[in-house]
Amino acid sequence: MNPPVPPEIGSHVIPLMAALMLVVQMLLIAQRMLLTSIRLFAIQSLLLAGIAAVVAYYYNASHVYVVAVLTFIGKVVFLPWLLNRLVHRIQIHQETDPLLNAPSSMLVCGALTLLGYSVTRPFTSLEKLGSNTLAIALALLLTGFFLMINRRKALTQVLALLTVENGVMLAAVALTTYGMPLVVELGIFFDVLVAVMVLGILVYRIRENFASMDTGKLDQLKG
Amino acid sequence: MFVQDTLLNRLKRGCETMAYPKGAAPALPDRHGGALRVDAARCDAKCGACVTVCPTEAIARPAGKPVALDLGRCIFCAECVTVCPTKAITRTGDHRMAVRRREDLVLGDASKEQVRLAQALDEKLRRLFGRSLRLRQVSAAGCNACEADTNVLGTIGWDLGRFGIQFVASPRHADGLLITGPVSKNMELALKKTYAAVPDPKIVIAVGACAIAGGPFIGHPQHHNGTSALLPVDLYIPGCPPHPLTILDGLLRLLGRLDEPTGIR
Amino acid sequence: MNFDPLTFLGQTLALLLLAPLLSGCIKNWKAKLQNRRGPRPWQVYFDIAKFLRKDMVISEHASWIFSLAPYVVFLTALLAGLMVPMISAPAPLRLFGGVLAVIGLLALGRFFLALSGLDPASAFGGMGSSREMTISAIAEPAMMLAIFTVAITAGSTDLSQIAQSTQSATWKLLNPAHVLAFAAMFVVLLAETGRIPVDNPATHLELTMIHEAMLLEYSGRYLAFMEWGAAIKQLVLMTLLVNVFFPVGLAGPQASAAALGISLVAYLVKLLALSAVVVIVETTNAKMRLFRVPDLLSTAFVLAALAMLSTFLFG
Amino acid sequence: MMESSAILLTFTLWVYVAGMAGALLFQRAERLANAVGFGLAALGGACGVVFSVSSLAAGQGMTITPVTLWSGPIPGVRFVVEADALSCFFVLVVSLVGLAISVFSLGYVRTYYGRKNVGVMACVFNALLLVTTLVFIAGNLWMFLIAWELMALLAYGMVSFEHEDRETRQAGVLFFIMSHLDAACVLLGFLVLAQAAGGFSFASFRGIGASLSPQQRDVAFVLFVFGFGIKAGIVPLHIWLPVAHPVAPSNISALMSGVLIKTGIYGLVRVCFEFLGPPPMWWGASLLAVGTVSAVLGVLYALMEHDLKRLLAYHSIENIGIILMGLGASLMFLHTGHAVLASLALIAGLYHTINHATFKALLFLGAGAVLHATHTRNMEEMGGLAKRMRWTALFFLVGAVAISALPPLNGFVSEWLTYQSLLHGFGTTTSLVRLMFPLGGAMLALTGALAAACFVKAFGITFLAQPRSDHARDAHEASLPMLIGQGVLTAACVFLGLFPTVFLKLLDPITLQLTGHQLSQQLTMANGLVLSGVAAQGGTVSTLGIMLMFGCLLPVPLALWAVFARKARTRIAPTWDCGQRALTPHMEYTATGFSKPLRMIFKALFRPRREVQREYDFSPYFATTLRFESHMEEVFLTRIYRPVNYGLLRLSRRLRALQAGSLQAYLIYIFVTLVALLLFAL
Repeated sequence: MNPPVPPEIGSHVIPLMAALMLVVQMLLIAQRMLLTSIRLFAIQSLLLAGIAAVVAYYYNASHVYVVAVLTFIGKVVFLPWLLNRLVHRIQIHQETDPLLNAPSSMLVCGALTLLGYSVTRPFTSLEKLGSNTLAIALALLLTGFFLMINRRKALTQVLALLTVENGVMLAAVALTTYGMPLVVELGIFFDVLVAVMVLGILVYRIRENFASMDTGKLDQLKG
Repeated sequence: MFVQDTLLNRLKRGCETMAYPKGAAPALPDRHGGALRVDAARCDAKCGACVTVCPTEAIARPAGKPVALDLGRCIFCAECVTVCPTKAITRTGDHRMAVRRREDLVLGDASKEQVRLAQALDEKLRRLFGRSLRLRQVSAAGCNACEADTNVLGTIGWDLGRFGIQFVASPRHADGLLITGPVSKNMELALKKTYAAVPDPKIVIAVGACAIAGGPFIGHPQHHNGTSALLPVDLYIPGCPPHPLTILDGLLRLLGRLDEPTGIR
Repeated sequence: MNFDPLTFLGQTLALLLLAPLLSGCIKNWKAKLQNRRGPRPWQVYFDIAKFLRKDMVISEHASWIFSLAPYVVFLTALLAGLMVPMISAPAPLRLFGGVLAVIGLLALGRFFLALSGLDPASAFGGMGSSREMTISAIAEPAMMLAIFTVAITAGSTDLSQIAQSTQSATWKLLNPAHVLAFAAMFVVLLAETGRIPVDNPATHLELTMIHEAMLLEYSGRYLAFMEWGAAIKQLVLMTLLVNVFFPVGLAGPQASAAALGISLVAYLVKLLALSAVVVIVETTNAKMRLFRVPDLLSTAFVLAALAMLSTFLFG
Repeated sequence: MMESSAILLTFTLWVYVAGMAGALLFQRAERLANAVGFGLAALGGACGVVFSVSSLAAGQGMTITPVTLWSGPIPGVRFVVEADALSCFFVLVVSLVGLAISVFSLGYVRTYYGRKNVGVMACVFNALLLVTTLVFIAGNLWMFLIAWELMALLAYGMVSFEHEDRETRQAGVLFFIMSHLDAACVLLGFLVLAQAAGGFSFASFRGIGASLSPQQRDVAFVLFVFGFGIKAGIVPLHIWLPVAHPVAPSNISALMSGVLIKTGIYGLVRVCFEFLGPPPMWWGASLLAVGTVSAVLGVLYALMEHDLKRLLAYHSIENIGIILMGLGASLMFLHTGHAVLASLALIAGLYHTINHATFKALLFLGAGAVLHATHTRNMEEMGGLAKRMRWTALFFLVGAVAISALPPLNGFVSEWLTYQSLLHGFGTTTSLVRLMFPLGGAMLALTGALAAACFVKAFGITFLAQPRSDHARDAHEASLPMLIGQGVLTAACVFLGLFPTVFLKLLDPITLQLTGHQLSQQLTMANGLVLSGVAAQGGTVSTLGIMLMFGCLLPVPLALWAVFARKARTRIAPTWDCGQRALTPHMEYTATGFSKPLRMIFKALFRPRREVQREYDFSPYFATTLRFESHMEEVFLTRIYRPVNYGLLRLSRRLRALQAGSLQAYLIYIFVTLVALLLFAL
């Protein structure tokens, strides 16, 4: 299935949405309130679904539609709902002080984005859609990772993991015009789904035992 | 060095085994005096000096006979010979004393001045043991005098091995028992088990006064007064202890290896 | 299959009759060297004849192994004897086994002898078996290495072949490898037949016995077969030593009657010479403590190893 | 594969599968599960024997075409089966021993009724036979490795079948670890070959050694020796064998000792003779040296055991050593170009393989029957079983005579062949290494004599004299299937012992394939009666002749009996006890006592230690209680494995510091490595 001639709009919209995803990521890093973090994650997933839909439409790759729909249902609707319910049950709304305060973490994320760009420079030619969606995807991945390290609360670490996964999905969608084979997509998707559910239970357990979501307490389990 | 010296010495000495029984028997020591001889005729019925002086009451005066000397109980101290006024009991200086039957040891009757020497085994046993006899020595509470004299037979002078007679460790290999000592109660079980362990046909040889009739310990509650109480004895060799020559003579006589005629002299 | 019954029967009879005579001679010479007249050389015949006629007493704990062992000991010794060249180079059962089969058969006999020692549940028998197996285990490598030396020079494990190959080159008898191998084999002979330095055949002390301790429970004809088997084994080992290491005068295959005669005389002379050496060793030595015997046997092993090395050095 | 034999082989495999299914299906009805499971295993064994004998007898006529059993979902991974001559020989080994053990198990597993799940045991037993057969006939690397791993897994399952006591569990774990070690080494070795060969099928591996560089070939050889050595149990790597085999149920330890360690030998032969091409001298010399050391140490340790099954396990090490001596000598002859001698040594090694399989399995089944009757493995509590278990005693005796390499049984024949090859080996080279042959021969003789001493002890203490415990006093004879199982193996031992020339014909195709020579004509003389060496006058032996001569000479003692002792009577009496009251079982010789002289002589190796605690009231001369304890140092365990073990533990303790316990720390590690890699990628 070779792609029809990419209309101008398609090639412009996707990099824009990707950049927006990166911006949402930066907001997420600076965010302290849990509920707003979840909402930001939902927006980021929405953007990802949008990109997938655009790719599907312009490249009439039918199976990418399935990906878009699934991303939408899973990450925009179901997961935020699940995490919200969790937050309400745990009754903790505030993130205590993270490892690095906001400005320095922003600086680190900037450096990571730079790293992402420099690493992906040699093979920008591969990209079919937009100039540097791959770089953004990598940046998303790295910053998500840094977010996971930076925050103490289990919930935000879950969110960080989800943003990393978004980064991967973005790379998949952006890199190949046909999108990854459906089976791989589904695989990743369901992985994430299960991971989140487990983490949800884990967060609940931590909350029950240590009266706080701070994963730092876990080191008491050390042998 | 060591090996040559031993060999040369041994070769120089040559064979030191006595010529007996081919040649003459070695002389008995003067203290020994050999077998006793009882002349009932010369015995004075009233005297009885010998009866009292005998330490193991070997001499008795049964009714109807002037005197009866039981060599089986005699320990050859020769007190009776010195004290007897009429010299009825005399020493013969003869080493041959082994007998087959217990009653042959009792002297004093008219025809039995001296011991009736042992007959050889019957034809079947002689053919079996004639050339090869293995004995298991059992010391049933002996004082080691008879054992020592039996042991002397194994030395190079007497060399019992040349007749095919050998002492063995296990009763299974043995053809007979050579018993010394008055068979105490403690040794009764051991003696019986040893006898049972010897395969048939087997013979029993009682050596020394103790083995024949309990010797100095006769009548002691802890003893069985010799082997005849427990086992059938084929050869009695009196003496306390019997001279090795007497034992050897008894053994050879039993196996019929002596060519001189036996029987009463 | 050159298997003629004449030499087969002849050698069987020779084995049966010569063995007791040889051990009788050794006993007699030992006595002579101890300055006593000692039993006649044919005394062993009388002993065996008497044992054959006597009744038997068998232990109640003994199993069927106890009754089987005498026959195995007797027959394995006889069979091993038939594989060793006595008068004419090709032994009667040459095809059925070479030197490895001889060692195997003697080992089979020892196996059942040791089992029969353990069977009647007496401590002496167990001790005898344990010591017998230990000493033979230590002696085995020395014997095998010595035989390997000779077999390698002859290129075969067939005794007749070995004898003929050493016979052909007479200077071979003085070859150091040959002499060393013979010395090692002589020590092994003393160990295997239970002679003085290793074990005292004429002892009465059960605790010091090795070979005799296993026979303590035997009586009657079983004891006769055991004694006879032991005598035959001694004759076989001596014949092996004599005819393989000094095959002087050994008649070749299809030899004439005269050659056979000479071979018989040579064989008897060599046999008696070896017995004389054994007697001298026995009279001038005392029995070794049990745990000194492995040192003796390891010297035998070293001798055999030197023999092997010298074949390598002198080609 | 020829048409008919291909069907027979697949039928055998399907019978095993049916056995597995049947055993599982009827788990509830134990009696039925036992009958179906082991019955089908026996049928499978029988078919296996028929298949291998027919294909080996076919000789050159056997065409070797690989058959794809199953091509799995993953592309490029196909399970190929290819039964050439060597495979058929080892299939014969596994089937013959499997047949006998299955029949034995029909009676043996009755002890487990109500206690353990017999259905599972039968199923795993069938699976073990199936997987071992697959290992032997594996055509490509996938089939071989998967079957190899399954075999280790199933064997682990069976070793810890009686997992109630801690000792069994520990043995199982040790067995599992060592199995994985050897699987790892074997895998690495094959990868070295596969990398050169491109594909994974054994056909492409044949002779690949030529295209490998010498260093690669040596690395592959060392890896294979380690891998197959652990499975075979050669000395430095043997520590799992005497621990794992005794704790397994007896029929399984018979299968393990008889067959499973032979997979190591199969691997070594397949790799050294077929894949790695012409061997350098040091390969053969090292195998010969390791074999000699294994043989001597194996039997020395066996002598010190008074646990019957541990004793037999150590003997497996000894016999594997003897097999390795044959193989090592054969490799050395291949190097020096003496192909005929190489095939003689190979035949000696292979012949001893099947001999060991038969008599070791027979001895383990005997030990199983004894264990079944007396509920103990400790020889010090047995005794007097010959009168209570007549047939088991007879079969055990045949096994003991066979393993001690005494004529006329099969142990003697294979050792005779080994001696012949060692003897002729001396002349093949002029370098100093030729001294290894006679020294090897001397050590083989030492091993044989020590084995005889060990089995006099094993048989004597277990079966003869008075029973030492009431277990042994009221022991009862094994059930009929158990006796038939042992009987089959006894018959095999006697046949392999008396008719070697008939069996050598079956080995022809193997030597033709591996060393290019057929020796059965050359080794047979006098139309099959006599077995001869390769040299012209090289010396011959005929076990059948020896038996015939026993028959001929028997009349001599019988005649003496008739002439002299016709009237002699036999009397049964108590044993001569120097006139004491009575001989009690405590006065008998014990297993420890029997091996005491050898322990004193080889004390440098065993380092025995004994403690005597004496408690007394008033005078030291009148002890109230006396406690005697004697230990021997497990030299390999304390000198090699324990230091390595402690070193690893110390290292890992230092690494534990990394385990900070906080989630962030771990994420940082990952993140740092990710960034480092990206930077590195710039």
